[in-house]
Amino acid sequence: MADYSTQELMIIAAAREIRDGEIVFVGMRLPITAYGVARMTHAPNAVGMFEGGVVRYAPAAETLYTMCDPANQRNAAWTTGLLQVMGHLQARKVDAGFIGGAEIDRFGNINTSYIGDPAEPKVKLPGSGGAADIAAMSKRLIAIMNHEKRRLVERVDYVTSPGFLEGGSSRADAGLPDGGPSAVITDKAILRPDAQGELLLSSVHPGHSAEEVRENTGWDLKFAPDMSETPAPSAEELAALHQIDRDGFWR
Amino acid sequence: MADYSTQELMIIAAAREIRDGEIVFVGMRLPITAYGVARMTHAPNAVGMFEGGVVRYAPAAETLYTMCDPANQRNAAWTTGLLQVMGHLQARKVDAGFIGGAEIDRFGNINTSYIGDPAEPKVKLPGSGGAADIAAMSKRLIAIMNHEKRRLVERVDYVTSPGFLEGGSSRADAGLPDGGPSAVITDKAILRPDAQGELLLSSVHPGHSAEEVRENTGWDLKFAPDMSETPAPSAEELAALHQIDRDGFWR
Amino acid sequence: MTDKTTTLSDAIASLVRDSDKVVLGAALETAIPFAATYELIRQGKRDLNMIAPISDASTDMLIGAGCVGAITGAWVGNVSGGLGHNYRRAAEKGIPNKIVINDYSNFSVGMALFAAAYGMPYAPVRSILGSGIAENPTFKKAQNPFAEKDEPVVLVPPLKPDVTILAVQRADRGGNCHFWGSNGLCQEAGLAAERVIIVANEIVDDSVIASDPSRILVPGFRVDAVCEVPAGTHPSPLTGRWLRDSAFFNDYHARSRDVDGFKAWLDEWVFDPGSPEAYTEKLGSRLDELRIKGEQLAAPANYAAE
Amino acid sequence: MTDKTTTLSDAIASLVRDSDKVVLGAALETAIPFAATYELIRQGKRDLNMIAPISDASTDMLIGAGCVGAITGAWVGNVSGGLGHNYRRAAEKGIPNKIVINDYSNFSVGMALFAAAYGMPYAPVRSILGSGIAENPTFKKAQNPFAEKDEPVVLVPPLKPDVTILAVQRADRGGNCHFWGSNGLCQEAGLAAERVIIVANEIVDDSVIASDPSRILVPGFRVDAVCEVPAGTHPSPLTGRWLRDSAFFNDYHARSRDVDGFKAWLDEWVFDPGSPEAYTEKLGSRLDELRIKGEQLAAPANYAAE
Repeated sequence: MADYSTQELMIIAAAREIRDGEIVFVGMRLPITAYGVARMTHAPNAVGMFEGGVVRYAPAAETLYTMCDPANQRNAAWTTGLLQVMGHLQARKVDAGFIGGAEIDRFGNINTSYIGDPAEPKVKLPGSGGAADIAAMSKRLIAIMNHEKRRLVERVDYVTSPGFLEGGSSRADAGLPDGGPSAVITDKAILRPDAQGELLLSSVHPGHSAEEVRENTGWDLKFAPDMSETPAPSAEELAALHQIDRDGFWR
Repeated sequence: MADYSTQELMIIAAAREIRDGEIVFVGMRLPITAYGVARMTHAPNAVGMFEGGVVRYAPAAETLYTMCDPANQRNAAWTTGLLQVMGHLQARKVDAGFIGGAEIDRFGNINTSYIGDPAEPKVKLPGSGGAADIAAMSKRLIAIMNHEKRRLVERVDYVTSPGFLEGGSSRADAGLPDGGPSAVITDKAILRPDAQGELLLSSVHPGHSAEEVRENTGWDLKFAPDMSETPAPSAEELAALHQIDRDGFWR
Repeated sequence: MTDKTTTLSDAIASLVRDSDKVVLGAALETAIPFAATYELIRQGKRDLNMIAPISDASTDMLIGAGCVGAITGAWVGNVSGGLGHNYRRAAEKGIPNKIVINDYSNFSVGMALFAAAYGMPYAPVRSILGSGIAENPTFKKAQNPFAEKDEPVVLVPPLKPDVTILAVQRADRGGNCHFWGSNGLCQEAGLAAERVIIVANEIVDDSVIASDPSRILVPGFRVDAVCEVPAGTHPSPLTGRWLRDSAFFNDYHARSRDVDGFKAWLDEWVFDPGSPEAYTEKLGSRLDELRIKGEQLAAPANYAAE
Repeated sequence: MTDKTTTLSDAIASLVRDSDKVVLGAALETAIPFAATYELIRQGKRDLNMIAPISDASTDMLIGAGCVGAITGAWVGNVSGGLGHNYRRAAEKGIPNKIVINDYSNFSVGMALFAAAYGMPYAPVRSILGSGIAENPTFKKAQNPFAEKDEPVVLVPPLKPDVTILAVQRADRGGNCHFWGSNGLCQEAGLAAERVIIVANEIVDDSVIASDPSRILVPGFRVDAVCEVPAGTHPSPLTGRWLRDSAFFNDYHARSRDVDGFKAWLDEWVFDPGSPEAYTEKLGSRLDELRIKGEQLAAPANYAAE
C-alpha cells in the first residue's frame, strides 16, 4: 500500500521529535537511524550521545552492531568515558533521550528489569543499562515499543525508568526534574502525556484505527482532544532515510 | 667546614624520609631534588606525583621552574588531571607528602594563608594550593622550613594544613585519618612528633646545638628521648645529589 | 621498572580469589577481555561478585559456568540477542546457582566506582530517583542540604573492586598502558581496584608508552599484572585493532538458549581450546576478517621540551 | 559545523560580563591564556569572581588592575616569586579595591567544579577536614551516614562558572580542541561552565581534531568561541609548544612590588601593546627562544575501522 514500511514510519516519527541544535541520547538501532534522518533534514546541528563514551555529530557511515564499534569511534566528536557523557544528563544538558523497553504503563514508566515479582521473577530482563538515568534526567524522553497489550500495561511490574510515576505531581515529588516521556512511538500510533502525565492516543499511523490501538493497549486508553493521523513520511524524509539505510534494513 | 651545604643536608635528610616503592607527593624545589636522590639511592621504585596532573618515575633531567613545565610532561609516567592525581590522596594511596609553609606550630599545623587576623590580615599569603589536601590525607607528611622563631610558633594564626591540631586525639576527632607530620626538616634540625602530636627535637644538624635550636623556636621545644645528631650525608647520597644538581644550585 | 608481565593463566590464578568483587571490562561493548572470562571459567572460580555497567555477553557466560554469586551492575545480557539466557536461568530458576542481584544504573555504578577511586565517602546521585534501583538496600536516601525546598538525593556508597581486569591496545612490561576510543568506566574501575590486571593486545617498548603520557588509561604503578593476549578481546571489538564478531555473539545466543547447548558451547570455545593461544588458533582465518587492516592515524602530538 | 572563530577581543566583549564567575586557565602553572587576562584588563571588566586552583600570576594581575571582586580558589600568587603583591595589597589594604576571599584547596575546588559539570547536588569531601578552609561558610558539615562511628565530611556545593577560558594546543573552527600534557581542572571547568572560550595556539582543519577524538579536552558543542592566539599562553608554558618565560614572571614580581611599578608594568605589557598581535610583536626574538623547536612525537594510534 504505502511506499514505506511501518518501521520507516516509526523512524521518521522519531526523527521529528529531535529539534535542531539539541543534544540527544541516541541509543542503537531505530533511534540512531532517526537521529541520522533528523540531522539530514530539519536538525543539522543536533549532537548524538552514546553512553559508552562516544559523542558524534554525523552518524557513522557504516552499519553498527553496537554503539562502541570501531566505526562509531572513528572521527567521533569525542571519545571519552561514560561519566563525561552521562554527566551531561545529570547536569541537565540533554534535550532528548530515546529508550526502548519490555513494558510501559499508563503513566509512561518503563520496565526493563523484571517481569513478575522482582524477588521471584518470571522473566529476568537485562536491567537498566543507562535507561534509568536517561529517563530521569533528559528534558524529554521518547520511548519506542511494539504495540502489544502485554507491553502497554496498566502498571509495570518494576519501574526501571521513571515516567510520570503515579501521575499528577508524583514525578516532581520524587525529586525528579521536569521531563518524562513526551512521546511513545509504537508500530501503530504515537501516545503523548496529558497534564497529569497519563498517556493519551495522540496520533494513529496510517492504515490503523483508533479502536485497533485501544484494543492492543493494556489500559483504558483515552484519546487526546487533538487526536489525528500520524503524517506520512515526506519525500524529503524518505530520501534521507534511504540514503542512510542503503541496504534496506528497515524497509 | 663540611663538604656539603645546609641545603644539601636538608635535601638528603628529606630523601631519607622516602621509602622504596612509595607514592610520594613531591612538590617543587627542594623536595623534588630529594625525591631524585631517594630514587637513585635506596628507593628506586618510588613514584612521584605533582598536583597539576603529572606523575613521574624518574625525575625530569632538566631544571624545572614549575611542576607543569614541558620537561616535566615529557616521558612522564602519566599526564592527566588534578583530580586523578589528588584523588590518590583522598583514597589513601599516598604514602608521603612534602610541603613547605610560612608558619608551623607546636602540633605541626601549617599556615600558608593569613598572618594575623584572617578577617584583617597583616600578610595575605597565597593560600593552600594543594597543601591542605596533602597534609590531611598523606600517610606521612614531611614539612620543610627555615628555622626561625617567627616561623616555628606556639600556634599558627590559621590552620591551612592540619597537623595534629591541638594534639592528643584532636586530629582523629576532626575526622582525619592517621597521618600528620612525621618530620619537620629545618636548616638546623629535624623535629618529630611524640605520641601526643607535639613536635620534639629529634636530631640536630652537624654544626648546630640543641640550645641554638631551642632559642630559634617559638615554643618551649622539648627534646626527644633519643635525640641525636642528624647523620651527615654519605658519599653515595652526595654523589647522587651532585649528579642531579649538575649546576650546583644547592651547594 | 618492575616487570609485571605474566601469563593470563598465572595472573588469574594469583590475583583473583573466590568471592572477589570483580570488574571484567568496563567499556560497555568494546575492549572486553573475554580471554580472562574464559580463564576464570577454566579455573573454576566461584561466588564472584561481578561489577559492571555492561560487559556484553561476558557476564552471562560466567553465570552459566557457575562462577558468579552476585551481580552488582546495570545490565547483563547479550547485546546482539538482548536477553542473557544464563542470567535468566540463574535469576528465575537458580540454575546453575542462585545469584544475588544488586541493581544499579550505568551512571550510578559509575559514580560508585568514581567514589572508590577518588576516596569519596559516598556519591550523591540524582539520576536514579523514581527508579526501583533507588531502593537498592545498600543505598541511602537523603535531602540535599543546599536546596531551599525538599530535594531528595540517593547516596551511593563507594564500590571498591578486589580486582579489575581491563583490555587495552598496548602496554609496556611495567603495566603502563595506552587506550584510545571510548573507555566507559575503565579508568574509574582501574583506579578504584585493589588489584589490576591488564590484558594487552600488544606489549611494546617502554618508550612507546612514555611517548604519550596523556594516552595512559591506568598508570603502571597501579597495575599488578600485564598479559599479552593478541586477540584477548574477541569477540568484542577494540578500537583500531579488531571488529566485533557479531556472528559469534549470535551463535552464543542461540546455543545458550538451553543448558545443554550452553555446555556444548563452553566445551567448544572454553574448555577444549584450554588457552588463549589455542583459542586464537581455533578462530583461524576468522580472525583475519576481524582484524582491522586500514590505517587512520591520530594527528601527531609533540612532547618535545626544548 | 558552526564556525565559532572570533577575535579574542570580541569573545571577551560578548561572553564575559561584569560580576561573572570566571575560570581563566585551570591547568595550574601551564596553559594559562594570559592573552585573555590582558584583554579582560583592557576592557575594564569589574567585580569578576575568579575561580581557580592556581593560575600563576594571572589572578594577581587582574586584582591589581581592579577587575576582581572575589577569589574562589586555592591559591593566588606568583609561582616564581611566591607572594602576589597585588593580592596582598587588595587583601591587606583594599588597594585597588577590597576583595572577598572564598578559601578552597586544590582538591576541593576541583570537586566543586566536578560536581557542577556532572550535575551532582554537592560533593562530599574529606581532604579539607581540620583545615580552616572547612569553615568556608558556603560549605556544610555532615556525618557520613555509611560509617559505623562518627565520620565527619564536608559538603561542598557545585561551582558553576559563568565563563571558562582555556588554552589548548590546537582547535578546529567549531571549537573542538586537542590538549596534551597535564590539564589540571580544565576539563571539569570547561564542562561545568555556562559559556566556554577556547584560546588556541593554532586553528587546524576539522580533520585533525576528528583524527583523534580521545585527545579532545572539551567538545566543540560545549564551546562558544574559539580564538587563534599563537603565543596566547605567554609567559606560561604549553606542552610541546612553549617554554615558560620565568624571567618575565620574575620581572613582573619585582615591578609589581609597589603600585606605581605595577601600573608601569601594565602600561608596558597590557595597555601599550593593546592587542595579542602587538604583544607578540613586542616580545620579538624573545619568543623564538621560548618556542619549542624539537620534535618528540606521540606514538601513532590507529582509528581505522576496517
